[in-house]
Amino acid sequence: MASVELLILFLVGAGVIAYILTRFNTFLGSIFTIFAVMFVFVSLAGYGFGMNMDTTVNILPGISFTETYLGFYFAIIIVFVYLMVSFFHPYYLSEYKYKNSYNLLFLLSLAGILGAFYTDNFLNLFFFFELIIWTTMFLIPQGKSKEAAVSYFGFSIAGSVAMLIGIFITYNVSGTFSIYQGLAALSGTNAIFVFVLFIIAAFAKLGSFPLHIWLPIAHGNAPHPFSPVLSGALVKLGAFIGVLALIRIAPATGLFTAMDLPIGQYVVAILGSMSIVFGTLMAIKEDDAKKLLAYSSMSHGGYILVAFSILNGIAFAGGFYHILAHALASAGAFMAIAAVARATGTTKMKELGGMIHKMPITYLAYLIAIISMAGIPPMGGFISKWLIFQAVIDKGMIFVGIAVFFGSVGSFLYVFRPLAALFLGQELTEYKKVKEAPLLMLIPTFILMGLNVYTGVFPGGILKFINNIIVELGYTGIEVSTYEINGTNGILNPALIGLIFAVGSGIAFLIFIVLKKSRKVELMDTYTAANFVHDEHLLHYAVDFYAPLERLYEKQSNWMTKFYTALAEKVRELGKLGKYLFMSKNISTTVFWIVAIIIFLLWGEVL
Amino acid sequence: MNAVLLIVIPLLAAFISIVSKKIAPYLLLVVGLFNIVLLFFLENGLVFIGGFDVAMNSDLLGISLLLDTYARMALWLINGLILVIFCLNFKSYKAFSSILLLAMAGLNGLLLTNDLFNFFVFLEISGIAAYLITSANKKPVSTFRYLVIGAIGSSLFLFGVVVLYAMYGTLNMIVMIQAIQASGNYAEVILPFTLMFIGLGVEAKLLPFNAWVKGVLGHSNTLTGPMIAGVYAAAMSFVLGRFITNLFVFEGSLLIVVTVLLALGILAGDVMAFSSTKTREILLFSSIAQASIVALLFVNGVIIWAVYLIIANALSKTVMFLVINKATKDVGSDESEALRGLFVNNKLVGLTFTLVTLSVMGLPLLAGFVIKLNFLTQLAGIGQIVLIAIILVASVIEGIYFVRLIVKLWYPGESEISVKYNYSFKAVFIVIALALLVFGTYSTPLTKLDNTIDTVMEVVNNG
Amino acid sequence: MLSTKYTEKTKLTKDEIDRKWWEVGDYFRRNSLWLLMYCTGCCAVELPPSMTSAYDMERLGMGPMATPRQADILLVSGYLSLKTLRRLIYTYEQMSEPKYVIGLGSCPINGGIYHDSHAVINQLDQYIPVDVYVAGCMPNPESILNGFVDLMESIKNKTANSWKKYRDNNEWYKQNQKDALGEVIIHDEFHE
Amino acid sequence: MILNILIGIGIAFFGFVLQTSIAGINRKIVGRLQKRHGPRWYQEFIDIFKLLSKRSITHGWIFDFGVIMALGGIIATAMFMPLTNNFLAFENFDNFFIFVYLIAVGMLGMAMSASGSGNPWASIGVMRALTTMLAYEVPFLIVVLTIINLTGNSSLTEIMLYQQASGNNWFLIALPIGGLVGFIALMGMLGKKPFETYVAPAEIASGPMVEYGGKQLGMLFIMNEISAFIEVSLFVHLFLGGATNIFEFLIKYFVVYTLANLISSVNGRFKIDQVVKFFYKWPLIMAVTQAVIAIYFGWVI
Repeated sequence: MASVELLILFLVGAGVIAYILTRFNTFLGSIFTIFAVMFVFVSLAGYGFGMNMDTTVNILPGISFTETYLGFYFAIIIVFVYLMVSFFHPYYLSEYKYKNSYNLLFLLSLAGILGAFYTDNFLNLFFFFELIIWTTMFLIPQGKSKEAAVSYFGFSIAGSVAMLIGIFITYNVSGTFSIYQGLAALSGTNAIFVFVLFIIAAFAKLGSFPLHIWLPIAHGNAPHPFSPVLSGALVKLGAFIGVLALIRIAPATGLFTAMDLPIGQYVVAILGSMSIVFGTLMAIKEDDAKKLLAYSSMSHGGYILVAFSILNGIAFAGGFYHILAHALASAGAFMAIAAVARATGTTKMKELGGMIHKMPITYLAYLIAIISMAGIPPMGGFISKWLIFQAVIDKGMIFVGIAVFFGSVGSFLYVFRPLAALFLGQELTEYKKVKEAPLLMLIPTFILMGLNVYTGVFPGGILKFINNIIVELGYTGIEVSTYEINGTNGILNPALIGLIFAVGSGIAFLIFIVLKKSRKVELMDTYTAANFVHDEHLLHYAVDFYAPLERLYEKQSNWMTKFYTALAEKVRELGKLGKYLFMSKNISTTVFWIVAIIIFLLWGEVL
Repeated sequence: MNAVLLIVIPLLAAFISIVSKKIAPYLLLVVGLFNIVLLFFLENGLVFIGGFDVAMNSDLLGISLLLDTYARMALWLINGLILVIFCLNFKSYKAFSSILLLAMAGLNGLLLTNDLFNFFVFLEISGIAAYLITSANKKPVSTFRYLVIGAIGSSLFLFGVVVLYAMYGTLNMIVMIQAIQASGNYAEVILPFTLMFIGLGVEAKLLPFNAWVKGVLGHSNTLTGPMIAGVYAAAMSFVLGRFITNLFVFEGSLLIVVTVLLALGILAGDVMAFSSTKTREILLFSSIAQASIVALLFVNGVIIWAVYLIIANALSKTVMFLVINKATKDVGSDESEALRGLFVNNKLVGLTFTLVTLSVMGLPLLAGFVIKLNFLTQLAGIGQIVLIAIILVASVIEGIYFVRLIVKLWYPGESEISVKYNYSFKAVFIVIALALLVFGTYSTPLTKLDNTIDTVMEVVNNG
Repeated sequence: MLSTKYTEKTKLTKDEIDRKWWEVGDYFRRNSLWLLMYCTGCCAVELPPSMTSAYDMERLGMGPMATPRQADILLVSGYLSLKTLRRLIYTYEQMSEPKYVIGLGSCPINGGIYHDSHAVINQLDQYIPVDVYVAGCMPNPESILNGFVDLMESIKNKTANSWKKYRDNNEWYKQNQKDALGEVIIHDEFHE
Repeated sequence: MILNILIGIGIAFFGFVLQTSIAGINRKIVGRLQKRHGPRWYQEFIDIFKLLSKRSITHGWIFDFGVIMALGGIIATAMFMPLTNNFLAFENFDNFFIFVYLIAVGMLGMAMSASGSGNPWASIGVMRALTTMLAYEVPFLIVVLTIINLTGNSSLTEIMLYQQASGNNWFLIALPIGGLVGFIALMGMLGKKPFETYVAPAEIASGPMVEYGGKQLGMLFIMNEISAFIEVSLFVHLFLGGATNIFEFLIKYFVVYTLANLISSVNGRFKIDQVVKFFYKWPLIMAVTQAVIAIYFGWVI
């Protein structure tokens, strides 16, 4: 099926069917959901790459679609993440309080995603965004914390509202709600206003500093199969708005001649950098594996913003590639954590250990995902980081450089934390009976592993597609052949790196295998300075992993949380003040206001 | 058939019902149905009962009614809602049927009248009915406060009317509009308009004249909550809309003051709701904000979407107050903490409540979204970006507290609570939620009407 | 003149190959002996001079190591109380093979001045096998280094086979250990 | 292609031999510095082969897998390293970032394997190693940012040629502050005192290495030597103008490594948070100063 409209209607219908099926049998309903999403993915992949989707609208009133490379790129990534995650549903849903509605809302939000990326109308865009927000908002409280939904919704809605104000300014200026005509008509002060508003929206959705507070709360507390969607897919909506603002609007502000970059873009890049640094520092400190990954999403959001604020093809290529790479990596990592959480019932790293011995495949999935996340070859994350570094260095952005390098090295630290504390280390007694995730859950795991490697070894095809987007946005694409990527200051051959890595590992393996076989000993049989330690927990180093480093900034680490708590408290106090001023039990207060207003008016006009 | 029947028959029924208490409830049902049916047969136009003649130029005192699409929509809503609310409370609040008849007469009069003095009379009639209705709260002090503030408001209104009469020598609204247009002196009408605006503002829950609301709605039950927050609020908004669009001339500092007051009302209402933990307070403060938005829309000439907003709000608030007040009655507390897990065993009610709330918040697939988007578009069309920003910022706060409330109600706390809703409640909830859902996804019928549903200016221009 | 007579090519058996490799390994092993110093006794004070500038153990390729996994030599300096013996055995068993044991001073030989204490063992080789003893109370650095050279010699001569002995006579050693220490039920790391 | 790979393997092997010998010589030098005789210059080789000949223990598959990944990653990295202007395995692909990030695979493998041993000391050592990495990488990369921005190319060969073309105006001289930062960072990379925090034998029982003996430890030694080769070569190429022939390379290499080792042998050890604080204070400030001076003002000597 190649019609966007029909796909959306199909998803709505499928949602209803899934609701009914889930009501009778959770497993059945979830399987149906998998097939529904798969159908959408296949249709999208089958027709979308060639821009062959049918965008005519016959049934839905007031909605119009158009096909762009940009929209399709986002849509296919997000639908893919949805598809991967849906494989997890059969095993998780039965625990949830309102499991019937889970699949319904899941599919509805996917319908929203399709609409949002295919529409060419601002009001439709807003409509679909809001749809996504509220459908997903109801999924979150099915997890651990009920308050998480509020925080997620609050920030998302704030972002949407900022965007909507921007949309209306655009409408006021241009008289049209068409995205492309509208943005093209902006100029001068209006453009700056809309730019700022859209950037706020992008930051809120992307969970970037300073609008990031919701990210760990929502990701950390969402249902386990939903966290990958949040991190891998939904925050990318922010990137989409970011692209609209940074590239499509790109207001004519002053220029930093040193970097040949508009001030607006530079400010965004700096904020993105702060996002990287804060995300990294907070992730290093975090104990909950899911929250840790959430902070890492924040930091990666920063990379995306930095990439899109450097106005040239190579940076855009990096940004777009990073969106893909991070979606795959974070989905993989979150899903691995989800599998562990299903088996053990916790995501706190200090309570876990040695999961590798029972869940080796999950471990591998996590390993590959984090290698990509840390930007290490031969995984996808390296390609995008390499491209972004090229652009940053080429522009000579020192302070942004500090942030991107810090984030990149810092990511080694935080991604290693779950690896060491959760998967490796001593095998804790309470998890000795844990089993590997069931086969259905391993399918997406394997697919994601494969794709993480594929994106890191053969990025040529994808980058060629990204070039289409860049050209569509009005910039020149990057030079890329099947195996080589040509950056501004260097050539990269990811396939060669992959090959050489294989050769190196082969040599190492040979050395290993010809030498004498090792004697297998128990994990507890370790060097303890000849002390007898008989409790795994005592030999497991998981609490406050980076304690010496954390100590350096522990005082500063909750500033933003404090700020937002204080903000909420201030609003509440304002409300109390309002009640005191206007809602008094004393009638004379009302009379006072009436008299005051009349006097004010008469004083100004008549007297 | 004459529009005056809409007023006279309820009034007559009210008198009869005092004589025979037993038939009163059935009388109300019959009269309500009669009114709704009658509305189908009535034709648009002016009705003169005495005093004024058709040309409206000789006698300056009299009674005149105006029925147009605007009034017709309002009347349907009001009569229908009263009927529904009464049906739902048929058992528990039978004794209030004559009062409701009185309220019906008064509100119908308010919406139909074309005469300022009669308007005052109906204001008083409906006001008295409202005070009596709120006595069902069993909070006499709050009711008394409502009464006093209401009296202040209506006397201010009357004072404004007196001044206008003194200036233009007429009480017929249409004639007066013509006269004001002819004189074109805005400065001299500023005093009466201010007074009238304040007088209406008291009833329409506009900040800062609405101190009574907290006492009245904060202790409301299944009758008073929907009646005051749904029916009365809608009726007063309609009336206010008519006055603002046609009679009042807001210019200069008056416009600024009014706009600031309304904007403040939106923000303050939502902020106050944000700081509340009691469910009923949340609802009532949110309706303050909504009332301010409606008034703001009328000030900016966005009539049709304001009308839809009034209707949607009246329906939504009816559902919300019914759900919450019933639960409060059964649980014995309206703290949102105490109501945790209300919907665990009432999934259907929960679903409808959620849909209705989403509509109030203006989220897609529901009527509230269509309405919000359309009125914002019209505001943007006239360049009111600041107002849009204010409305939207307030909607963020609104979203947060509503989501907080919904999540609380869906997920249980330590103790389970059991609240039973009977089928008539559920039926009403479903119908309203479905209506919001249908108009939210299929909005074509809504766009058929435009701002010309209010025909007063037409009448004025055509003489 | 070379014989033209056909001689059967001598094919080395697997054991012989292993032996040859072992000899090669022995060269490396004896030239790179890493120590794990079990320094609970007074003889430990003689080790710093033998390590530092004066006698410079490193020129023999020797050096201290941090953990038993990395070390080749377990250097037992002086007396061993029963409590430390348990640790010593634990440590010894953690070392990778081939591993050697050097007993320093007279205490590991016969108990030395503590021979009549109830808390001290007298003969170390009852519990773990010892390759080289360095006698003296305390042995001076020269004799310690001499002991090391002796060990190297015996590795070269394939006589440093204590680790094999421990493997082969494991039951005997275990019995002795048990007799000395008794069965121990361990509750946590502080109470045995 | 196969020839190139063979050359690459040759380079990696050469790097191993070179660094192991120089490390042995340096042991001798340090011995002399301490008024000792010092070991034989080939002692390092003996140590490594001895370790390979021993029978080790293993703590499970990840323990071995990590070691293989570590050595494999490092060998792969070394295969990209140019020795001189024109002696390298894969022309044009000696991108600076490959070294920084591919070397991380090796580090990750080792960290993984160490943590997989189940020994808390190992995890603490890894934690310290990663923290140290976080400390020294950022100032170093800022200096490299300056260099790449100036040369417009991130290929090591091109950077070498750039320096040689401008009359052997080495970046150590052209960017003196940056050069100093680079050297301090190199000390951190090599794990020389005072940044030796993550090994700290007396404190955390040699950190990540605590559970290794036998062949695994031997392989990690090889890995360590090759990674030292990569790090020192990076410094030579980036700051000392690379080398036109192999002898020049050897000399520069020897001088740099020996200097680092000499400084190391007269220093104590920082605590881990001191390392972080140190690097984020002076080296970072210096690196940024250098970058601003060089990029925005264009003042390059």
